[in-house]
Amino acid sequence: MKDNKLSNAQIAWRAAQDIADGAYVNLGIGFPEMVARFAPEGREAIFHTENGVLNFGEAPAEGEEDWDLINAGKKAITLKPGAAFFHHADSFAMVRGGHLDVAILGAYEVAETGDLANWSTGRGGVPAVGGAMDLVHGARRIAVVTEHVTKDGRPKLVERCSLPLTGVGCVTRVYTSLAVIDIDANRFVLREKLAHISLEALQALTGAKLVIEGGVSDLVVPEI
Amino acid sequence: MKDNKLSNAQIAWRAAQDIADGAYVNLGIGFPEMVARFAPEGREAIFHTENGVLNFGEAPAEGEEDWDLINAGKKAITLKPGAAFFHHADSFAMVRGGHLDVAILGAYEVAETGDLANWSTGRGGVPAVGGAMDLVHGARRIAVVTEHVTKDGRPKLVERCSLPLTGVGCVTRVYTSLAVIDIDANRFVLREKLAHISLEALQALTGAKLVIEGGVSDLVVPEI
Amino acid sequence: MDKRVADLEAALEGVEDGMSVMVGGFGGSGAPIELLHALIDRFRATGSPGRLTLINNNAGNGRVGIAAMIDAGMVERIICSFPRSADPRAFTERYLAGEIGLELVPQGTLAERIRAGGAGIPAFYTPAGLGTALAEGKPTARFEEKSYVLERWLKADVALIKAESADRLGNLTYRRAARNFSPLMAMAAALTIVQATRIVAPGQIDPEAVVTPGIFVDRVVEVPDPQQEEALMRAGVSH
Amino acid sequence: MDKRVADLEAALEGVEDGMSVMVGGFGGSGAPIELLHALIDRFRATGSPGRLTLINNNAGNGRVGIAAMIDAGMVERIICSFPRSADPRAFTERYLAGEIGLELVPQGTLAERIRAGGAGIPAFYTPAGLGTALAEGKPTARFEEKSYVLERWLKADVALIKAESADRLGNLTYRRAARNFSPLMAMAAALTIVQATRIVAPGQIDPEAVVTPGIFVDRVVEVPDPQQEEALMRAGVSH
Repeated sequence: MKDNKLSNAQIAWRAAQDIADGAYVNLGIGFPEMVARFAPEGREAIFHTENGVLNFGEAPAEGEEDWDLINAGKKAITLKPGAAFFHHADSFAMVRGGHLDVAILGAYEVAETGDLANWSTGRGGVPAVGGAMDLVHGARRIAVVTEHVTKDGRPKLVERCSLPLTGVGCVTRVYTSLAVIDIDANRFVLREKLAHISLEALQALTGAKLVIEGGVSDLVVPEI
Repeated sequence: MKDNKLSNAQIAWRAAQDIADGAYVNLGIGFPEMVARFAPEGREAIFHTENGVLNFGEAPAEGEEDWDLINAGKKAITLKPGAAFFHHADSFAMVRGGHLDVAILGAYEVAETGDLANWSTGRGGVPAVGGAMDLVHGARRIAVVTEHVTKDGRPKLVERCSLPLTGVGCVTRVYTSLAVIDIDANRFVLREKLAHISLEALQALTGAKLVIEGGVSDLVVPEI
Repeated sequence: MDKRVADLEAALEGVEDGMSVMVGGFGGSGAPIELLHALIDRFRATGSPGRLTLINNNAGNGRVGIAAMIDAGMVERIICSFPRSADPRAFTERYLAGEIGLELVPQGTLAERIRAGGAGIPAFYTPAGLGTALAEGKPTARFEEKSYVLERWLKADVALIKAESADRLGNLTYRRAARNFSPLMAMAAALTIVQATRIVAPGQIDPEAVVTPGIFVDRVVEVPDPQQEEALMRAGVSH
Repeated sequence: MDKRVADLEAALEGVEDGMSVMVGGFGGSGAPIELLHALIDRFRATGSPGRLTLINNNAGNGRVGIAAMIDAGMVERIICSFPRSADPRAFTERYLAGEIGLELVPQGTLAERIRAGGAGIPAFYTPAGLGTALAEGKPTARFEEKSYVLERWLKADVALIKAESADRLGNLTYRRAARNFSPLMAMAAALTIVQATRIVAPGQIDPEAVVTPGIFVDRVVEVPDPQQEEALMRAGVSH
């Protein structure tokens, strides 16, 4: 464990442990895509990508890419047996219609109300939203994987988001580099934290009150 | 010509003469289905049926039916080369989205306003609507094929429909057993009539004023 | 992940009194006769499931399938576009006696309402039915000088679907015009139960040719040589 | 009925200044590069078509395809969900300079608005965007205790589509994930122009496997061995 916090891969590993056998899963562009690598032994998840593929697998070897076979992040993928192609309206019917079991997304900020901000830094530049605003209202469970604080040390878990919202009251679990936190009745409920961090230290890095309810477990992940 | 009026087949023949080469056409259940038999030489129309087939052909020989290959009237059909199957939402996207060139439907009553009544006799019994209410708002041109009067001699072309409406202001041409009539600016404009019927006699069999505009041609059809 | 079940009884587990049941098919094409008849057999043996709301384009024909369910007294209400058929006795008699409810919906609106249910679209505007008895009491709105009727999504507790090929992940193809409402209903039901003429290994269905991706399917039971409603009708079969 | 045309120029006839143009593809997969480049060539030679509104999921990448159209100065406005890419210079520079308009639409809403345009649904409700800047000013309504945003259909004057197989009637299949928005755009444009990797005889495409039925297609031009945007990008090609 570097810098006394989880790496992105370790956060992704932890999130993967909560994916049930047979789940249909959408992973956000970038770091959330790593979750697919850590599906627990004996469980089969089926991954969905917005651009019209169900049941894709690992990236192909370099030089073996088929650029008509990509994911929402425009990265080359491969197919597993039993894959299916479909157009964008059908793909978002899956999303909006509540057919995905879980979507695991990145975040700029998450509020204790479950609000998510992950599409605009609000600083000008070119805005881009992609499928995030559909996903947050579609999947049965919306989880976030994220650093616990920003690069300059400010909390990413806050009382109210300061950045433009992606969705209101949608996130129910956050996997951070320090803890696993549920969002329940507009509160951050701490479920797991790294053993070496005190509650007080964790609270100091969090922009809203951490509620303890029924005990806090150690957040334990393998070296990856 | 029996009884000095056109047979259903002859009405269908006349309607078929107005179908352009390359037209996409939906034919109502029952007598309108006969239109498909009379496509003029050298013109290729493509027929659509609501239950998810484009480019179907004639009925198969008896005993050769495949009951998974039927039209909206539940009659067995065959496929032409270049046919396509699709589900009901896509089928009515074709209808509602304005992709059909013409729909040719039956009628209980047609009003000079273009209103059509063809789904309910209003007399109790079991009502049934099928795809008619979608078709009247979808196809670029809605034509009606019908007897000029009911079996008991009452006009089917009227000022205002007395039966429950299928659609408001949708019909633009009516092919009857006696005449061809356009509906334009809430008027019945007579275009063709059987030569042996006087204008006065035709008007007497019609429940709204017949307007003459630019001349009336003889309605001429082959013996079929 | 394996959505295959051993037999029709296992496939139909959890279909209970008072449920809404979408039934694939347009007339006899695509009607899942074996699933329907197994449900009738259960009703006759146990008295359940009864008081069902059926959603189908039609309301049965002859003495098999949906008509046989009506005859058996399992059906409280039907949502359909066209309750007439070659032999509509089962529905007609009960309807005229006031013993069965009917919600008549224009066919394209029925299809779109079911798709909307599956696609998470709670309501949409359509021109169909405007100014007619079937749109009475429904909100309307004008867009670009044309009026439209607001229609609501339609979902169901269960969908009973007949497919041609299926794999254990629930990917489906259909046979010819037997496709009709089935791919939409598979999306719109909480529990989608499929009888497939053949079950193949994953990968045996070309990913380009999958019509219903497995995400919409809960259970698959193999029924080789399925019965065809129209053929049963013509043979005078009663169930 | 024969929708085949001889070459790209004939295919693109009637694409004029100020039109709205839907362009199939998601990133490089499905991008109709040859149609786009032929349009750029015409613009360079004749100064037309300019002032275009492009509708695509993205806003171009590198110096080819949509990015090259922007570079050429043909594009007035883009409607898309994700105008970022590996090399978004063409769009970004013009956007930050205020020289190109942007309507940002959530991806599922973009897809559904295009489908609605093709399906004759003038407006529908979706949860996407609720309570965010992208739904500001849009009507909302509550259904079963949940709020939704009203979104309008999206149509276009022209759709430019890349297909895998086509026949003279316009029936289409696509290649793998290159399908994406193309079947929807084919429905929603007044003039749908297709470049197909191969044109086959009617009947050669299995009626069960047709993805876009010919009714949605106006013209088909054969472009064997089409270029792939991602590959061009990586090779550093500029058009």
